[in-house]
Amino acid sequence: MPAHSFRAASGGAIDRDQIICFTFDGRQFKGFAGDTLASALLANGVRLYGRSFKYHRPRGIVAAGPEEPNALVTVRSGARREPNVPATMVEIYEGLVAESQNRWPSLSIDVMGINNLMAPIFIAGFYYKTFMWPASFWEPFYEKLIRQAAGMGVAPDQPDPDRYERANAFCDVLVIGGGVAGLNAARKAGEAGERVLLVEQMPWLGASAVEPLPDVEALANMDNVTVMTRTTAFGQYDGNCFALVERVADHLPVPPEGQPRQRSWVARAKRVVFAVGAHERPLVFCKNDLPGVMLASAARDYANRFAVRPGGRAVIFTNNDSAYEAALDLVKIGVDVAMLVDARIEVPARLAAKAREAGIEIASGSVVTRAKGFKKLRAVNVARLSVDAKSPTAPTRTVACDLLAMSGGWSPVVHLMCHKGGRPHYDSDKLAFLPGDLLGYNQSAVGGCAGDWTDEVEPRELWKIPQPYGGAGKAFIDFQHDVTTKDVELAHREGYVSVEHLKRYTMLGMATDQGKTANIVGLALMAEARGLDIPAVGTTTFRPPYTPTALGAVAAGEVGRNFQPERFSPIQDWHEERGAIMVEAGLWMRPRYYPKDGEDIHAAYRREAGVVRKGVGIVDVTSLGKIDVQGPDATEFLERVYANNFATLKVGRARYGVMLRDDGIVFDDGTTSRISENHYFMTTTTANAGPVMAFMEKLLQVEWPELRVHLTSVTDQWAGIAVAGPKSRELLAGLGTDIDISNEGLPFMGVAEGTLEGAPVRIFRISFSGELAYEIYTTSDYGHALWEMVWEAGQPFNVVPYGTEAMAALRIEKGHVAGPELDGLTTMEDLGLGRMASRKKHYIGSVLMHRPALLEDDRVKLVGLIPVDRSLNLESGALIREMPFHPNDRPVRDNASFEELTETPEAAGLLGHITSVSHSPELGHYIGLAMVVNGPARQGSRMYACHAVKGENIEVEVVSPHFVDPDGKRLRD
Amino acid sequence: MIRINCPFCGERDHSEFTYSGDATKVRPAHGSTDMEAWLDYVYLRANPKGSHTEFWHHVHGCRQWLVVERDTTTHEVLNVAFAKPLKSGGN
Amino acid sequence: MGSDCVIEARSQLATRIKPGLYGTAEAPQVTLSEVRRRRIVQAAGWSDTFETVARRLAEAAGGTVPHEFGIAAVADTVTTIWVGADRLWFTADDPKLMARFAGTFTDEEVVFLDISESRTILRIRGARSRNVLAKGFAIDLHPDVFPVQAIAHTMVEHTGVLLHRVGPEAFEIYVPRSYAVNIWHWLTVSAKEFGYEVED
Amino acid sequence: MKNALTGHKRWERAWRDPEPKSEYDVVIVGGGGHGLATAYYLAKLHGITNVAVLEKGYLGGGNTGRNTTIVRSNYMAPGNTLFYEKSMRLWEGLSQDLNFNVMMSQRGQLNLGHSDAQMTVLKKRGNTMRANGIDADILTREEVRRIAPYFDYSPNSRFPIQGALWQGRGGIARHDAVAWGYARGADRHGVDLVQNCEVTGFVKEGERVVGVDTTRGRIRGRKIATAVAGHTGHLAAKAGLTLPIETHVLQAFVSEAVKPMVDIVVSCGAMHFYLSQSDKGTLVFGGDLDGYNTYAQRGNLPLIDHVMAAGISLMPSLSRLRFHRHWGGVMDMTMDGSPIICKSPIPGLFINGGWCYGGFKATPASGWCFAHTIAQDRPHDLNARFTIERFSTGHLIEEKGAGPFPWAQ
Ligand SMILES: Cc1cc2nc3c(=O)[nH]c(=O)nc-3n(C[C@H](O)[C@H](O)[C@H](O)COP(=O)(O)OP(=O)(O)OC[C@H]3O[C@@H](n4cnc5c(N)ncnc54)[C@H](O)[C@@H]3O)c2cc1C
Ligand SMILES: NC(=O)c1ccc[n+]([C@@H]2O[C@H](COP(=O)([O-])OP(=O)(O)OC[C@H]3O[C@@H](n4cnc5c(N)ncnc54)[C@H](O)[C@@H]3O)[C@@H](O)[C@H]2O)c1
Ligand SMILES: Cc1cc2nc3c(=O)[nH]c(=O)nc-3n(C[C@H](O)[C@H](O)[C@H](O)COP(=O)(O)O)c2cc1C
Ligand SMILES: [Zn+2]
Repeated sequence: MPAHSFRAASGGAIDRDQIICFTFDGRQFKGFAGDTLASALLANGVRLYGRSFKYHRPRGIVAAGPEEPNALVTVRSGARREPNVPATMVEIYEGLVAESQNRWPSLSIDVMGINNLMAPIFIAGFYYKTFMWPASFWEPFYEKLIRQAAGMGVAPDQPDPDRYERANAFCDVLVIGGGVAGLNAARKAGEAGERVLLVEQMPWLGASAVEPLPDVEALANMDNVTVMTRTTAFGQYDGNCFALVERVADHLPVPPEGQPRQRSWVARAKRVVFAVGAHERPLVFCKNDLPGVMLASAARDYANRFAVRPGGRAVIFTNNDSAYEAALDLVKIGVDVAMLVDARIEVPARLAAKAREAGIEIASGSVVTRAKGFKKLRAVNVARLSVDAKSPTAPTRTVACDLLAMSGGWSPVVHLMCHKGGRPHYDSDKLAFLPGDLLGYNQSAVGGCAGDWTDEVEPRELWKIPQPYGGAGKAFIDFQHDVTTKDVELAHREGYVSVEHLKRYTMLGMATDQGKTANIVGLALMAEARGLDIPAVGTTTFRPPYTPTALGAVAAGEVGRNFQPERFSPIQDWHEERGAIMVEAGLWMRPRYYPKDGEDIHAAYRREAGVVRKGVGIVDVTSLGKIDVQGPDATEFLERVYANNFATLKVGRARYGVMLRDDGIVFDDGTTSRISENHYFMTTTTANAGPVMAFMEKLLQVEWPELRVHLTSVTDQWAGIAVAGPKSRELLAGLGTDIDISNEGLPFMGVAEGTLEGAPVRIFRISFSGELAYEIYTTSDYGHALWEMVWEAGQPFNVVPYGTEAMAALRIEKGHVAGPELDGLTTMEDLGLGRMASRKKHYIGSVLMHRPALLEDDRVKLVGLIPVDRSLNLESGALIREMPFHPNDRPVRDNASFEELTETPEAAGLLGHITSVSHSPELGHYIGLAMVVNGPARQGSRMYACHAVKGENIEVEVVSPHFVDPDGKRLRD
Repeated sequence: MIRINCPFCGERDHSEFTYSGDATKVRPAHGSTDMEAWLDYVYLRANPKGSHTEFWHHVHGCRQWLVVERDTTTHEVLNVAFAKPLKSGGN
Repeated sequence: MGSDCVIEARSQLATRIKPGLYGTAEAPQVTLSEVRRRRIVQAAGWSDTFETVARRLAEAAGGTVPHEFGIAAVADTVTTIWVGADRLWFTADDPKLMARFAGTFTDEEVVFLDISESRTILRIRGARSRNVLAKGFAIDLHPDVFPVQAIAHTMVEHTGVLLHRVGPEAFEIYVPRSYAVNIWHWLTVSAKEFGYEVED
Repeated sequence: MKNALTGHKRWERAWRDPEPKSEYDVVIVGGGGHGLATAYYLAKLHGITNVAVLEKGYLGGGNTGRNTTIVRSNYMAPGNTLFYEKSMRLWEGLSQDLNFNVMMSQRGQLNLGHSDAQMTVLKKRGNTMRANGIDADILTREEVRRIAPYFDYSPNSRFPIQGALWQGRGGIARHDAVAWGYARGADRHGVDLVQNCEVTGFVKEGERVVGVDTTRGRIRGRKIATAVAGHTGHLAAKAGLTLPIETHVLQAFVSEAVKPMVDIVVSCGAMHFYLSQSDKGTLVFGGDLDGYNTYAQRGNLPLIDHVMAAGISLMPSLSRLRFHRHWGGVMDMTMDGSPIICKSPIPGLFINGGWCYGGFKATPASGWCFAHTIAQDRPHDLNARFTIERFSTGHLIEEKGAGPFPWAQ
């Protein structure tokens, strides 16, 4: 076929000077700038675009916009492959590669087309009623088969090379839709001085308008108006917020440098005008899915905008006025319009006269009963319709044609208006669902989407064309999901009669087009079958997105490393230079270990922790939550939030504190120091810094407003370094602060402020490792320098930097609880901290901690564990039992033993689990912390750590959780 | 996007705030040892369909705790106020 | 604090800010930089007295109390900003800012906190500043709504920040220091399509 | 398949559409999976057939019809472990029991761990399962990679995958078919399924609940049982009960249909994301709660952004794929994340609720236990812990330790 044989010599809004080459199914084609893939292929005479979902029937183009149900193609290749894109929405560019889908080996010979012959079993709901027997066949066999047959295109299998971003818009008026109505509304608002944002999904403004519109230019000259094309409003959310996606670079081979592929906008509008138009509906007759059958408005758009003749010889079929204009425009571009079939007995006089003038024969009171042809349309059968519209009357005429342009009436695009849960209102004159009272006080609808059109002669209600006697064959409602009139009948017969059941049983409207052209027809047919009127049946729910939207666009670049912010300490650069392996802790990136020549994590942390026990190590503790607590009532406040006593804490001293939730469970712990009379410096765990701060703010603002206390997060103000190990004091001595760090000057739990070469420092003599240790803080600007100085001062002592892994090893040896033990389920008593809890005061959680279950003796409690065979590893997450667990004890999937299993789970003998393990640098073997029923009473006994999944049991000895220096001598020396 | 009109900051997306549930629950006085009262405060919720008075914390803004009245069937915000009555601090 | 310091203060972005021209456009349409060494002093009081205390504070600092939460009061050497109920920030490029309040106030009236180093201050200026900021800030930056000296406590990239419009096309963003690398990265990526210059 | 080839004319109506009678032995409020399963087992196992299920909308139109259909039995809190395993075993024979294919697909479920802390919890979970006779495996990163090569294993990943808990018997089932299958089954035993019938209040005689008022008139019942996921709190309030429940929305998403690309079910707690591919080829996925009380079955953008970001961060090739619908369901979120199946303190009233976002998998066992509780007037061992009193006594059933914050469960 000669290229462009279906393109008129002139006309259209295409740029004939710019010829664009692209391929479809491997064949080269040419089009013009301004073409869509659909228009360019139509111009080249291509009629077949894909195979349908269930029956693999050949399919052509139906529409000219996003409502296209049929012509879904895959565009681009490799990492940029995109399946299931309507050809009507693809702008061609040089080198575009497009392919048809759901066919094998090729579009015209498709072996799955056999489904078409097997059609009777693929009818609605067939899965549910078949394949259960024999039971053993379902999964390995039937289900696999079904899954193989599923799906349309092939998804990309590589990371997306393109970028996406987010943007925010604010406006007085958001106008959605750049057709005649939208342009006009925008102009009016613009002239009134309002800030206007107009969005249009297509690349052009004016929608189907044939003549250039003066409003377009007027808008371009207004500073207060922004017009965005290629931008779809895909969802309405609360607060008059609309989600938009701007296709910045989809019409280009690749995005220009610095530009995203798509931009995800949120527009927050004081007022919104919906001007989104209406979708034309197909008519439902036998084989109405043949390539060559399309919507009249689409045929018209191809003719007017693209100067394309969508066929050589056309029949027009309508139940309303609008197709007359299409017929005339088709004639104008050189299509031979053989006949205009109008279902109405009375035809619109003015339009009919014009049509006849153009040489078009009008068959009034008639319908197309069947489309004929194999892979494309060759002819249609036309017959008169009985007055009651129940049957066609003989004789039938066969009219040869390769284009049938149909109009079954119009459906206002109410989708976006309904996203907040409203339902549209049915207008039985217009045969359409209209916005009705859907709209909020700050919303309005204009033009087609408001049902703002008048026909000379009322449309004739015609949801399906009755079949002539003996006629057979499918009449499609939902092209994309292959739903036919028979499916609706079946659903009705089986009792799936609510529209929602109809939808789910037949899959009507559940494809990517969401039934834009189909839903109303389906529910009208159900109404008819039930003998109800359409409003009584109602619509299904309209949900976002209005058109399918790339996940990437909505994620807007917050993927991979950017998924969440990363927080860094001021010392980060040093860690990076030293090759630290980082780990995330509550958004913070912290050094996990600093590998030395090929060390793995185990070797590294054992070495690091070992040095701390014998010499001195330093660790960056900046990420600990730090909260400045100030005010005349600060002491009273701390007394209330901590379970242990704070009233007696002296200035210059620090104390370990435990905080509970209202329900009596441990919330967080940390050290709080008294800087001056009314001034405290609180620390929290890294992970809980935010929640603790928020909770305390709530207490002050909401519950105890009488307390004069201010809280300020100073986590980012201070950089912190823990210096730990027997040589830590010597190291600090070499640092040159003006602080007395002798044991007397700065005893255990002492706090001192001073300076270091002019920089402010605070030194806390506290220890997480169990060794003589200090935490030294300076303001963040000097954090890096302080670290370097500490590092220098530590050189004579062979100081090492250590990471979170060694930190964990040290705290486990010391029996300090942390995240794995503070798991939101444990009480102070469970953690061995019961004696700390004040008995004299009231504090957060002090009432509900006395609920019976929280006081029971057989709760799990903290203990230490060591493997009896010291050479064995322990693993956290292992269960603790008195007996080993053998897989045969509880065979999987043994129905016979199920009744027995319905006893309490304690019957499985589970007495607890290991929370934390480490290789002990001090003891030279594995140790663990565990929560064990009645644990402390079991000290000295032997139990089993069971890795039931692996069938592994390790005999362990229950010991005190304090593996090193239980009396805390090292801390105080 | 629920838009919450913070009395300090103006109208903002709800993602700047954290939600903290029913604001009509009365916390027992500090020092109260009435177990039933605490259980009620911590656990029981009227969970109304319709107007709901609830806490939002403007955690990424001014860090004030707000009491917001919002319809749980439409998400419409009916009223916003500071949780703590203010005497100063801006307008 | 820090005024007589001999150790060098180091920016959180020490290794990230690399002066130069970036992006595609011939002439960069925005300029990015960091504001260094600005001091921030928080003064927080008690609601029954803060109205008068605030006035005295502003006087001591050499500034005025902003009469709106969303507008900074700018005086010669100090900018005053509301940051919460009964809370003000005084900011100045003066290492001795804190000293201006010394001796005059009791804890019964107000408590002070130097939080200068808890924020990294980023500055963006140029014709496309608003377009860049709109890629993260969900507030209306139109000059009628957010004029010069307007401030907003708001969120960008999941991070609570303070945004201050310091000129018709110039903004400062007070970012919690540990997030600065992240926000800087976002700014540079967002500015790329307009071309940008990084100034030291 | 015979019926298929004879034009499907012989499948009789799935269920009748009866007028409600004025009185029943048991009135079940809520025609979701749980209510329908309860009716089915009451009739089938306990011989109680004078039963009505009252549904305010259409059968299965609640969370049963809007959930992401993940079925698994990987719970570790005492009380949950065996209950969910009971459910799994019922699932395994359900299509045959109902003679309706619920398309139970035990393709395996992967629960990813992204940190040591998460791996510890997953191991505890897996070991607890295995010790109770439930299949479980702990996989290393390399093993996960073999099963699911399409996840992000690059250094670009913010939360690198460390390993996973694998339950081979986990999978998905067809949500609608579950509702329809139980409905058909119950109908066959004589249960009246009454749609478009909303319960608006309770009829009390003294302390006792003896009936309900509905939009289709008053219906008396010797026992009234609610299974109204998402509406338990405000419905119970009408009977005078205040519950430890808030109603929250969870959103779900479906992509365009594509050829098979993911043949397992995956959940990722660190990023709040889960995904499976339906037999139709669509990807069905979701994330966390929006986090505020609501009865509107829809959510908002921030959560949507987050779900998409998490999905792509886990599986970078999802970026160019498109979603074509998203929706929400409103659920009872309890203060400990676990359900309630019990005789309520009000005589005559039985409560089944508090399913949070995990009750689809529970459908068979929930119906089975609830039917037992109603018929026998006492709970079965399997649901003995699912009481309301547990909040006062402190015997909470917590998988996570999130505290008394429904939105954090
Ligand atoms: C998005 C989402 C994803 C989920 N994903 C999963 C998952 O992957 N796996 C899983 O196990 N669970 C999941 N769940 C949870 C699961 O869907 C529910 O727990 C489960 O379906 C509850 O079933 P049900 O029968 O109790 O409730 P529903 O199916 O909600 O049934 C309750 C019925 O009661 C009716 N009703 C309410 N009030 C009245 C009244 N006054 N009168 C009459 N009728 C009334 C409702 O209309 C409804 O039909 C998910 C939930 C959601 C929302
Ligand atoms: N029976 C009839 O004769 C009949 C029926 C319908 C419409 N009409 C006439 O056609 C004209 C329609 O004008 P109109 O402006 O109302 O509609 P239109 O169809 O001309 O314009 C609607 C525009 O909105 C855009 N749009 C739709 N949804 C969008 C979204 N979510 N995001 C961004 N853009 C979106 C479309 O691409 C289109 O350009 C009117 O003059 C009307 O009277 C006549
Ligand atoms: C597992 C599952 C798969 C779904 N797949 C689709 C689908 O392929 N297409 C579709 O349009 N909707 C799909 N839905 C969503 C339904 O259309 C609908 O949104 C959901 O049942 C909630 O009902 P509502 O939107 O009417 O409130 C699916 C729902 C579920 C639970
Ligand atoms: Zn605020």
